Amino acid sequence: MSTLQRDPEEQVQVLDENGGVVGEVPDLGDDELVEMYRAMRLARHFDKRAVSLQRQGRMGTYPPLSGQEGAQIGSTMALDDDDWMFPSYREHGGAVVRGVPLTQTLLYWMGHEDGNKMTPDTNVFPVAVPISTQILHATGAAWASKLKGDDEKAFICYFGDGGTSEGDFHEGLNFAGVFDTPNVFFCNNNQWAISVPRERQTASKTIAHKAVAYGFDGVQVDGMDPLAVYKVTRDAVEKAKNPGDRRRPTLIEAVQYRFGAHTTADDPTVYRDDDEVEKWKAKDPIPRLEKFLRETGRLDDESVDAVTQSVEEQVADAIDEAESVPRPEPSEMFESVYAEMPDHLREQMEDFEQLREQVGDEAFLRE
Amino acid sequence: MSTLQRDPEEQVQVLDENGGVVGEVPDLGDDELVEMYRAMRLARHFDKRAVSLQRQGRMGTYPPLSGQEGAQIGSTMALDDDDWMFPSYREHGGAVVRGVPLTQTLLYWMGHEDGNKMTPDTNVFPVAVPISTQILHATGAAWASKLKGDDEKAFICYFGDGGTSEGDFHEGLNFAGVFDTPNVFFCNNNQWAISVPRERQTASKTIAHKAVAYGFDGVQVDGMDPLAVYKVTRDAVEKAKNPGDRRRPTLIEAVQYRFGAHTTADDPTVYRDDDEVEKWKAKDPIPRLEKFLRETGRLDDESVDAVTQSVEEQVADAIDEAESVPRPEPSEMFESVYAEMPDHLREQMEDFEQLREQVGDEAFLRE
Amino acid sequence: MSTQNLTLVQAVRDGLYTEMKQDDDVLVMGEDVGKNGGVFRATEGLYNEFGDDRVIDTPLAESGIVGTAIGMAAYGLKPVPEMQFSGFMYPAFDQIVSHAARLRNRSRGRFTCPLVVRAPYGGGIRAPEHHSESKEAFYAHEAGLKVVIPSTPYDTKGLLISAIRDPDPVIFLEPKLIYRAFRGEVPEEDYTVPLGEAAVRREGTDISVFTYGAMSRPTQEAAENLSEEGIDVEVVDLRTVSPLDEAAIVESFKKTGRAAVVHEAPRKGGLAGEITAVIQEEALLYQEAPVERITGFDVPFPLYALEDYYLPSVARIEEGIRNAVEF
Amino acid sequence: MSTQNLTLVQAVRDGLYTEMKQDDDVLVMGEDVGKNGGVFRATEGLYNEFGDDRVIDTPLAESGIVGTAIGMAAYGLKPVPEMQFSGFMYPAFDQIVSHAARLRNRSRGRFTCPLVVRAPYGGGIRAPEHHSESKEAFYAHEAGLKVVIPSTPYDTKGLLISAIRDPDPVIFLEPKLIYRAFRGEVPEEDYTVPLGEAAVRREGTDISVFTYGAMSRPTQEAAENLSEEGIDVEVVDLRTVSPLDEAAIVESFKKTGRAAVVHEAPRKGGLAGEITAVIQEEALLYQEAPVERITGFDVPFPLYALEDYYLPSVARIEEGIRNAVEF
Ligand SMILES: Cc1ncc(C[n+]2csc(CCOP(=O)(O)OP(=O)(O)O)c2C)c(N)n1
Ligand SMILES: Cc1ncc(C[n+]2csc(CCOP(=O)(O)OP(=O)(O)O)c2C)c(N)n1
Ligand SMILES: [Mg+2]
Ligand SMILES: [Mg+2]
Repeated sequence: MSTLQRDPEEQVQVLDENGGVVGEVPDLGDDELVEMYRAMRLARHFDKRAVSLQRQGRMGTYPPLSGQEGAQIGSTMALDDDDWMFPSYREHGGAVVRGVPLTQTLLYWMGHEDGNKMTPDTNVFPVAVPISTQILHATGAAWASKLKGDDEKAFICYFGDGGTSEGDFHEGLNFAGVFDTPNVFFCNNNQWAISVPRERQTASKTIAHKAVAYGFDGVQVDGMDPLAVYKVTRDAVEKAKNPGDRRRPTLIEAVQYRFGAHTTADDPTVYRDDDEVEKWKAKDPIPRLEKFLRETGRLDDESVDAVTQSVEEQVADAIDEAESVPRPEPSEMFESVYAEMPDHLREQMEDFEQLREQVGDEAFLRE
Repeated sequence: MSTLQRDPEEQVQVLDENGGVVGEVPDLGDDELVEMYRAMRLARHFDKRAVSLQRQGRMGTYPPLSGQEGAQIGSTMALDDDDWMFPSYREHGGAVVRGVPLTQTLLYWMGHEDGNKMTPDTNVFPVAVPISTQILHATGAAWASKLKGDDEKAFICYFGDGGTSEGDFHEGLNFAGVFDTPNVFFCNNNQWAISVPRERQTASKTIAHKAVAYGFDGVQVDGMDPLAVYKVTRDAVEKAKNPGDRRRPTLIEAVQYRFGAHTTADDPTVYRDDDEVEKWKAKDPIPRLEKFLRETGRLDDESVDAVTQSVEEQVADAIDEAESVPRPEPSEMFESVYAEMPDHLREQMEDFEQLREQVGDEAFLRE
Repeated sequence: MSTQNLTLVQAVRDGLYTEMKQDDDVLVMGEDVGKNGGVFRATEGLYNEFGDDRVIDTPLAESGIVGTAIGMAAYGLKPVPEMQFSGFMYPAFDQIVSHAARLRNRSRGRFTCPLVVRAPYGGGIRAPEHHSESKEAFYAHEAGLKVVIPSTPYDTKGLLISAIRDPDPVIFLEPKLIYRAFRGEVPEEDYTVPLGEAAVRREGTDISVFTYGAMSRPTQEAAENLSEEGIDVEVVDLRTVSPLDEAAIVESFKKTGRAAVVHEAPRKGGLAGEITAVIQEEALLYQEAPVERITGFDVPFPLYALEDYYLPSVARIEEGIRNAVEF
Repeated sequence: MSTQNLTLVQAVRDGLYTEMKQDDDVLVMGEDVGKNGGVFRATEGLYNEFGDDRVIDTPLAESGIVGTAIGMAAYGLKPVPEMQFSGFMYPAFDQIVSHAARLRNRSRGRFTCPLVVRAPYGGGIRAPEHHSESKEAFYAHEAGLKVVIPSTPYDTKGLLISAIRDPDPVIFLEPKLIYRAFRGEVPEEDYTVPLGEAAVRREGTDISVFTYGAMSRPTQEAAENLSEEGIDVEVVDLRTVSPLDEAAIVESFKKTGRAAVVHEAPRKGGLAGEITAVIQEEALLYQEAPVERITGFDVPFPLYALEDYYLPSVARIEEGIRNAVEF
């Protein structure tokens, strides 16, 4: 039976909090399972380093993801190569799996537009800052693929629990239901929208229930159980591509927790208790998968150390690379606004460049 | 048992298509039942005359309501005096019940802002043209009454099946669910949003189901059965005021049909079959209630004739009155924009009045 | 080239038809655009011709329409969403300004957004509230968008085809007052009128009047009337209000030294101010009188009993031009 | 009167506190305004002081926030909704322009809409995309709204109290670059600064420079620098950008005959154009040079690596003023 047809109040789980198997382990090879582990470790380590870069003034505001690796990695690993991903602003862990280099993520949060310039074969949409607006883009792209007869693609879109309150969430899922678009709507319910708790977002019993309003399946999954997330996402992806039957969208609610601050500009101690954080830390997806992998002989001390070392190196290299990229040329501001620069913009650019030459960069840069 | 706790797929009904009793008749006096009948007849007759005024060029675009009298009158009669009503643009039948004179409705569709200037004790909001935007106003006003401790008011808001697709529908109902506002959300599902059929609006099984997403009751009612509508609305109004328990909102889906065009600018034969129209005409709320009232001895030929005559007179008088109202003074354009007219606006008004004096009104008016 | 004698709204339809015929990626979507052919019949017959996959009736949700169209455009289609009236575009405002306008820039060209948002626009047809808006200034203030407002059937088809072929998002506002007010010769074949180029509708030496959309004709009428008083008016129809054809504006102004701008949009923050600023930046030394702003008033567009007083009439246009000439 | 030495954001908080203390109908609502005290701490402590019924954390939905606030205002409350950043106001755009701005006019005064939509506004704090918008021109183009942008702590509190007491909707944009950049004396008591009145920050005779918000200080700095070159600059801080204090603009301009406008918003369709138009309508004969528009560029606000180049810097302001003076 598919994991998708069930009461939206139930939660799909494969691993319990101690890594014990309580559900059907998805059909993944040993390499893939270890890769899943490594990707989560990489995300966690990247996150730690990014927060510290921000503290040191080497990066701007940054939204940490720790705690959410299970949902990010579990779901992105369930995608096929040609599938598309529509991230929010916190999806850098999943983005790596989809082929976005860490350097690019760093550049983005260092304030370079180039951070959003994915390679043409990376079907990852730019970071979406305005909440839930990306849902419509995901629906539209999925719909376009269907109209074009590209049967082999699914379109996953990420957003938060807070994001379900926006009108665009409603419109995006409603269009998807009406037009049977091959979407997987993936809600990272991390219990908080900055300081606003889940109960203040909606009186809906669960977020998964909201799918009822759009006529397709809604399913809750333990978002800190990467294997459960993988399974549910994989089922949803397959349903989206189902060539025999109607291709249908799915809403997945991945129940999880953000361990850290909303962004580096946020202080969560103002609005939530340490107790709560501790309770959720017991569900940490990384030790959970690690225990399972150790117990099933897929990991040992040595291989774990190797992973540790390799993710540290990878992140360090990415930071070096990102920091060696020069500040973008100011003229870049003007260059991609339109395919062809209109006269008034060219004039503005020329006046600006002339003044810059005259007075030097220092006259512009504030401390 | 309340009518509200039930499977949203069931439909509450009191009268069958022939006026036979199939449910519990609500507790209404004979006068009230006859008044309900008269109000529907008035709405129907007004509608016919309004369409013809438009055809004769005596009125602008007008949205007919025929077929929807059961929902309009059944629901507004279920309100208490102090309750508030937030109409869409098609609620003139219900508006009369709430104390809005027909003349005012006529003036509105004749292009006079005064048509929206309700008397201070008429708690009817202005006509809302942008679809579903009024839902948020209804939620906000209901919420305000709760915050102010005005326990004895319910706030009913009308919108269409098409209206459920807008983001504002979602946000309005979601806020209502979170803050337990005393709202009755009344969806006139008349099967069509102009030319777009209900199935193209949403894949949701019913519109009533959508309440699941907001954590409160959703109920379907036969919208062409005024007694069933009365009953369901009354229950929802009482729940909204429930002083003992939590005051909670309700979503009512009143299943019905618009017999005529969307507006006088619309030609429904382009998009729907006569068969379908005929099928729904068999459910006409007026003969249905009339049969019931005749069979229960509350109406006879004589009293029906009296009703006919009195509604004809009332509408004719209202038209006379509306047509005798002079065209508004052009300066009115400027006068209510702000509480106090800012300088630039006063200047614009003065320049305009000066020119008008100079060249005369004819220089402005197009044929 | 064979031509047809079309109204402006027929030219819209013809533009859509022509481009859909030759480019399978073009599709039309919106409320009532399908079987119903649009509430103004701008998409009439397209549903039968191209089917439900290319002429798509959507749920009633403007953000949904534009937002999904952005996703489609990024994926490689060329959607032409219709907003039923420009007064109902605001629910889509966020998607237009935060996304359509910025997708190219945000991704440094990796994703682009070749879509055309069409909307019937402006006052004068005795319509209900919100049906008579003219808020082109909102869109002209957002970098990354182009804003087109045609005034003749010929231009309409040619500009619409240009807009659809343009690699960037275009807001295409159709003055519904003149949807059927007159006919004009329109080639049956496909042709383009370039975006960003104004057209001189009438040459003159005393004053340059800049206008667009439904105001173009009363402005030309005023110009004719004034010529009898010996005032020789040049009428420049801007056609595209963003980017403005500043070269044409300045060139005309340098010739006449006086100017007026006619638009039905409200005055404060309207494009007349922008055009005035351009003129005095580029040609102050030629300026002999203040630029007259002959515009809608700074009030909500009134219900129809007063709409004729709101809209710039021929009398108001003449008066404004006289003021500038007699200054 | 006793005073406190407050930052601008503290003055916001103080204004809210003061008015909430004396008027039970005033309430604050929005995302994270409650326990968290707002992401900039503009509502800090108010939740503890006034409780959950008057300092309300809402679901994450801007149209919902403003739309319900409109209903509240019509019912008799005086809501002060916060938009977390002005770049996230667009989902509420429809409710603002189609309803808040028009409710009084639509109902000929039967219903009114006394609400204040507050939003942190403008660039310069190294924030992510969409967090640095300055699109006051959108709101200034809509009749029925007032638009306020303070630049000092004193004005902030006084203008905010005026805005809350105003019987019509006010868009209150708070330049977050200077939320904490400096402190100023602010009376503890309640007082008002009237809406619609500009303030002359520096008198001068050679040129009038009109500005507002975060640009007020670099403009004053530029003025000081230029005085060393012998250019005597008058700096007029508009404070309210709709309605504009046209009398003050014209009066200053008639004295100096030259002008510049400094704002961080993009140029095309920005308020500098409107101000230019007002000047030349009312005082063309005094005009000795084109009005310089020293503004943000017509590009999407860049990510922070380039934001300093986007924002008018003291150097750019000086250059612009020199251009106008040397014309
Ligand atoms: C339209 C919009 N409104 C407000 C914000 C400011 N904001 C950024 S993140 C956030 C909370 C989002 O919560 P949620 O959707 O649960 O996602 P999470 O950050 O928890 O992953 C808010 C209010 C925004 N980015 N966009
Ligand atoms: C925001 C918005 N978009 C589009 C329209 C144009 N319009 C007017 S009525 C209508 C259909 C409404 O259908 P429904 O909600 O089912 O109500 P009904 O008219 O059937 O009662 C449309 C699209 C509008 N008024 N407002
Ligand atoms: Mg969250
Ligand atoms: Mg309907």
